Amino acid sequence: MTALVALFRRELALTWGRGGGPLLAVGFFVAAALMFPLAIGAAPQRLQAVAGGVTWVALALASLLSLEPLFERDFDTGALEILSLGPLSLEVIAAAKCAAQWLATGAPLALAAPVVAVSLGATVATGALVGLAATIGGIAFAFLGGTGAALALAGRRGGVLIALIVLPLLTPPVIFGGAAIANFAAGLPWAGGMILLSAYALATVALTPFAMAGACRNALS
Amino acid sequence: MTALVALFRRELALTWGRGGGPLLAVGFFVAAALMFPLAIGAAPQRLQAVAGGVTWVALALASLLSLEPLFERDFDTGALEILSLGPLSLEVIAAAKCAAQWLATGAPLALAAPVVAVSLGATVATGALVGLAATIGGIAFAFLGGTGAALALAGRRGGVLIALIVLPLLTPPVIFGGAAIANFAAGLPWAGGMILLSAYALATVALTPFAMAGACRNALS
Amino acid sequence: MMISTLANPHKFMAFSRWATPVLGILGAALIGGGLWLGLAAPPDYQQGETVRIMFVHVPAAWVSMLAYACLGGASFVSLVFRHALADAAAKAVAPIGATFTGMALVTGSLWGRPMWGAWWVWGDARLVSVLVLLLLFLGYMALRASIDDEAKAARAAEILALAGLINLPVVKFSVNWWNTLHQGESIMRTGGPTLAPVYLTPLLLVGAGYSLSFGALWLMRTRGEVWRRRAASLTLQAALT
Amino acid sequence: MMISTLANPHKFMAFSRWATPVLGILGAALIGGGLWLGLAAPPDYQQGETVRIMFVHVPAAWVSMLAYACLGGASFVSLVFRHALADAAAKAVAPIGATFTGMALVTGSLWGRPMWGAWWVWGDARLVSVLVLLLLFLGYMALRASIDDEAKAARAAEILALAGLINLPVVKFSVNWWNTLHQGESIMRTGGPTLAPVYLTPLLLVGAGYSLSFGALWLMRTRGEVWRRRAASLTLQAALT
Repeated sequence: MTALVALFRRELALTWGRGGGPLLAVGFFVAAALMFPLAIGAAPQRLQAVAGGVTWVALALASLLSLEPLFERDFDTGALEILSLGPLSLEVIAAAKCAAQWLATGAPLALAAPVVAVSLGATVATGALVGLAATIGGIAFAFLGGTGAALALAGRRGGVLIALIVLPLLTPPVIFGGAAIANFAAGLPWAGGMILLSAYALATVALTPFAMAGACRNALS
Repeated sequence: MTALVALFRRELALTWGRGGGPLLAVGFFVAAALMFPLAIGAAPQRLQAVAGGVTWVALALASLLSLEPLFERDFDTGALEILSLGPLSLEVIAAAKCAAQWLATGAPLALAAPVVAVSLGATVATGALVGLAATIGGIAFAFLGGTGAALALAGRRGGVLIALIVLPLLTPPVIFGGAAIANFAAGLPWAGGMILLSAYALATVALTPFAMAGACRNALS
Repeated sequence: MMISTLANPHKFMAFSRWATPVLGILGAALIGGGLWLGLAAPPDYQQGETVRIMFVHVPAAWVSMLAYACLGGASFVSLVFRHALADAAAKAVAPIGATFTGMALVTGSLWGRPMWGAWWVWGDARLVSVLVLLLLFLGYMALRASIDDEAKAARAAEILALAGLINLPVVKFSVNWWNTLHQGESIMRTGGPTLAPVYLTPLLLVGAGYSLSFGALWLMRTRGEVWRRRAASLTLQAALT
Repeated sequence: MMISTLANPHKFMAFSRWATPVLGILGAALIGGGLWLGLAAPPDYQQGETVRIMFVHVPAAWVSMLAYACLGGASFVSLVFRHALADAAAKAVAPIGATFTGMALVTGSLWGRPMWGAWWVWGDARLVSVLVLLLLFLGYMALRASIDDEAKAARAAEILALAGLINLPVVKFSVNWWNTLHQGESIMRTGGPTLAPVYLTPLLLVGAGYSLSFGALWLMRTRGEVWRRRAASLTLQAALT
């Protein structure tokens, strides 16, 4: 247990403190979201209709792309090999890494998401729901994205490869979260999407550590 | 001159042939564009209003993120150092690299762009203009993105860092291209945006090679 | 029994040598017969002549699902039993599946144009599912292409294929659910068991023909992969001795 | 002369030692006086009490531009003359600039809420320009933070700052142009030379005060950076001998 706590704190410190930390992910998120009004035009009614959805997609992309160094950093320094020889199984290590990533990057993104959504024209209540969806969906993004990052370890093609292999898998959470946000904004029942999103996030937490551990073993072999 | 031709062919072969080539960029582009209807909802009138803009932003992101290995690959293998000792100046080398990137990745993206725009609900004529804007804007994306990739060389934080430092610089081309597309779709005069986009693309070709060469020298030092 | 026999590469090569052309010829005959019947069928009272595109579209969508199931199955066998032939089969099936998926998308778009007045309608859950399937195939191929070490590429791609296979029912469910949310936005269902026999017969014939052709293509590409690997290991042996 | 004197680190440290508090106190006094005048001014006939937010918003936007100009200038000096102090100054100014930019955005948003009925209006070209400026600052800081080797980080960040400086007028032009395209979408221009003197005087006073405070903060942070580097080189020397 102490080993797990120590590992979690190490991961948190690495993700939070090194090389800009959450600044990169949040900056990319804001910059990507800014591009939409610039490309679409400033007409409020047009932006308002897509505010929640655009925020949600930009959030998924920012979460995915900031995952690139999650395993790569430790793989390059040999720390991953050392960790794999320690008392914790690779499944637990991978889960701890994703959880730390969620806390260090997902949480700041979830805080930034309502601001971005409201600036694009969503109501404050919708913005709050976007924040909630970002918090829950961030778990799915972190664990599925972590799987992509672990699989791409041996490939060295960086973030685009991770995004390409993970985005199709992200279809369900993007739909569930997007539907909850869109329905809430339209005054329709939205709890269904949120429950499905939560269920999906829990399923990724339960299943993806095995895939990540397998991918790490493969890269280390 | 023969050195330049040889270099250009080498870059083209590397960008086109290795590790999936343009498949990665086009796949990411399609996957990112797919996320929007899933998050926003399938209502045709809502999608149609933002089809051109969403395609344009997804295109800019796909161009930027696929630039990650442009200098990194050669830097890691030491080829960049060898090239810098050769007959060509680093400015020319950087420009050749970006031009090859444009041909090997920008052109397939420009071919895919009209398909994506039309599938999102743009008219076929608007789709054709999106393709034209993608071809011209691709130059600006490749050269400015190349600058970001060269600057990020020493940083090793990958695609998100490149995207974060380049996206604010991309504001003008995103606006010019987006305005041309939106105005064309609305039946307004659109040539102005296209001319400004072309002028901006030419300016990046003229100026960014110096920045890229400086960044490469810095990383190599 | 069949599987354990085929698991032996020599027996597989002997079997596939005659099975490939037989499946190919049978498949082509079924497709030809089915299309002939389909072209002879009367135009639909609603869809007119356009209904005929269905005979190439729907079977392609079926086979694309079948191909992903085969990819997932072969990957599972390769992952659990560490069988080289299964990996060769998984590698071989991905581009075929992507091609059938692309065909389903293009023909679906051609069919949608006169029916919906648009090349693509997001309200059609099946088309959207097929598009996600194409991206799953592309991701598999991209991951495989980006890893130079063949053994590592195989293992990573297997894990991805299995993750995709587990995810696929959830994708189908979520796209359908998403679609019902936006009900009433021009959803046009492709036929089903209620289809008139005059359309159902050619559809099933072409579907069977596509499946057999898919089998033939798969065997052919797997054979090619086995040959390629043998040649590579022979070159390596020659270089070492 | 001033610049060449300040280029000497020892003279800079001697100068900044007394200049920092002087600038800081003067700036605080000017801000205090300007805000006092601003609060005493009558409410605007159109904007009501909200007009007072302008006294903190507009100067912050001015200083954010000033800060980026300083960043670009210091980077240019550092790049061309390879001057370590200029690099320290560039590194020091970025977070200050980002803070002023963030302040301009937050106050602009607070000001826009009662005026436009929305927290943010894309139709306001100035706000959008300031947002791009914030991203330029963030990109500079992120690039600098992500490179471990200090000399390389300095050089790369300088090139980026210069590229941003060259690009900034084009950004301003493009955002203005974009804005005129979407004319008539609730554009509310902040004052200008036509502003009544009762508002202009406090605005200019606060602007001058912000600029002086910015100077004080900049000197302070540059001093800190110089101290940090001295300490690092002393540690290195001690370790080597």
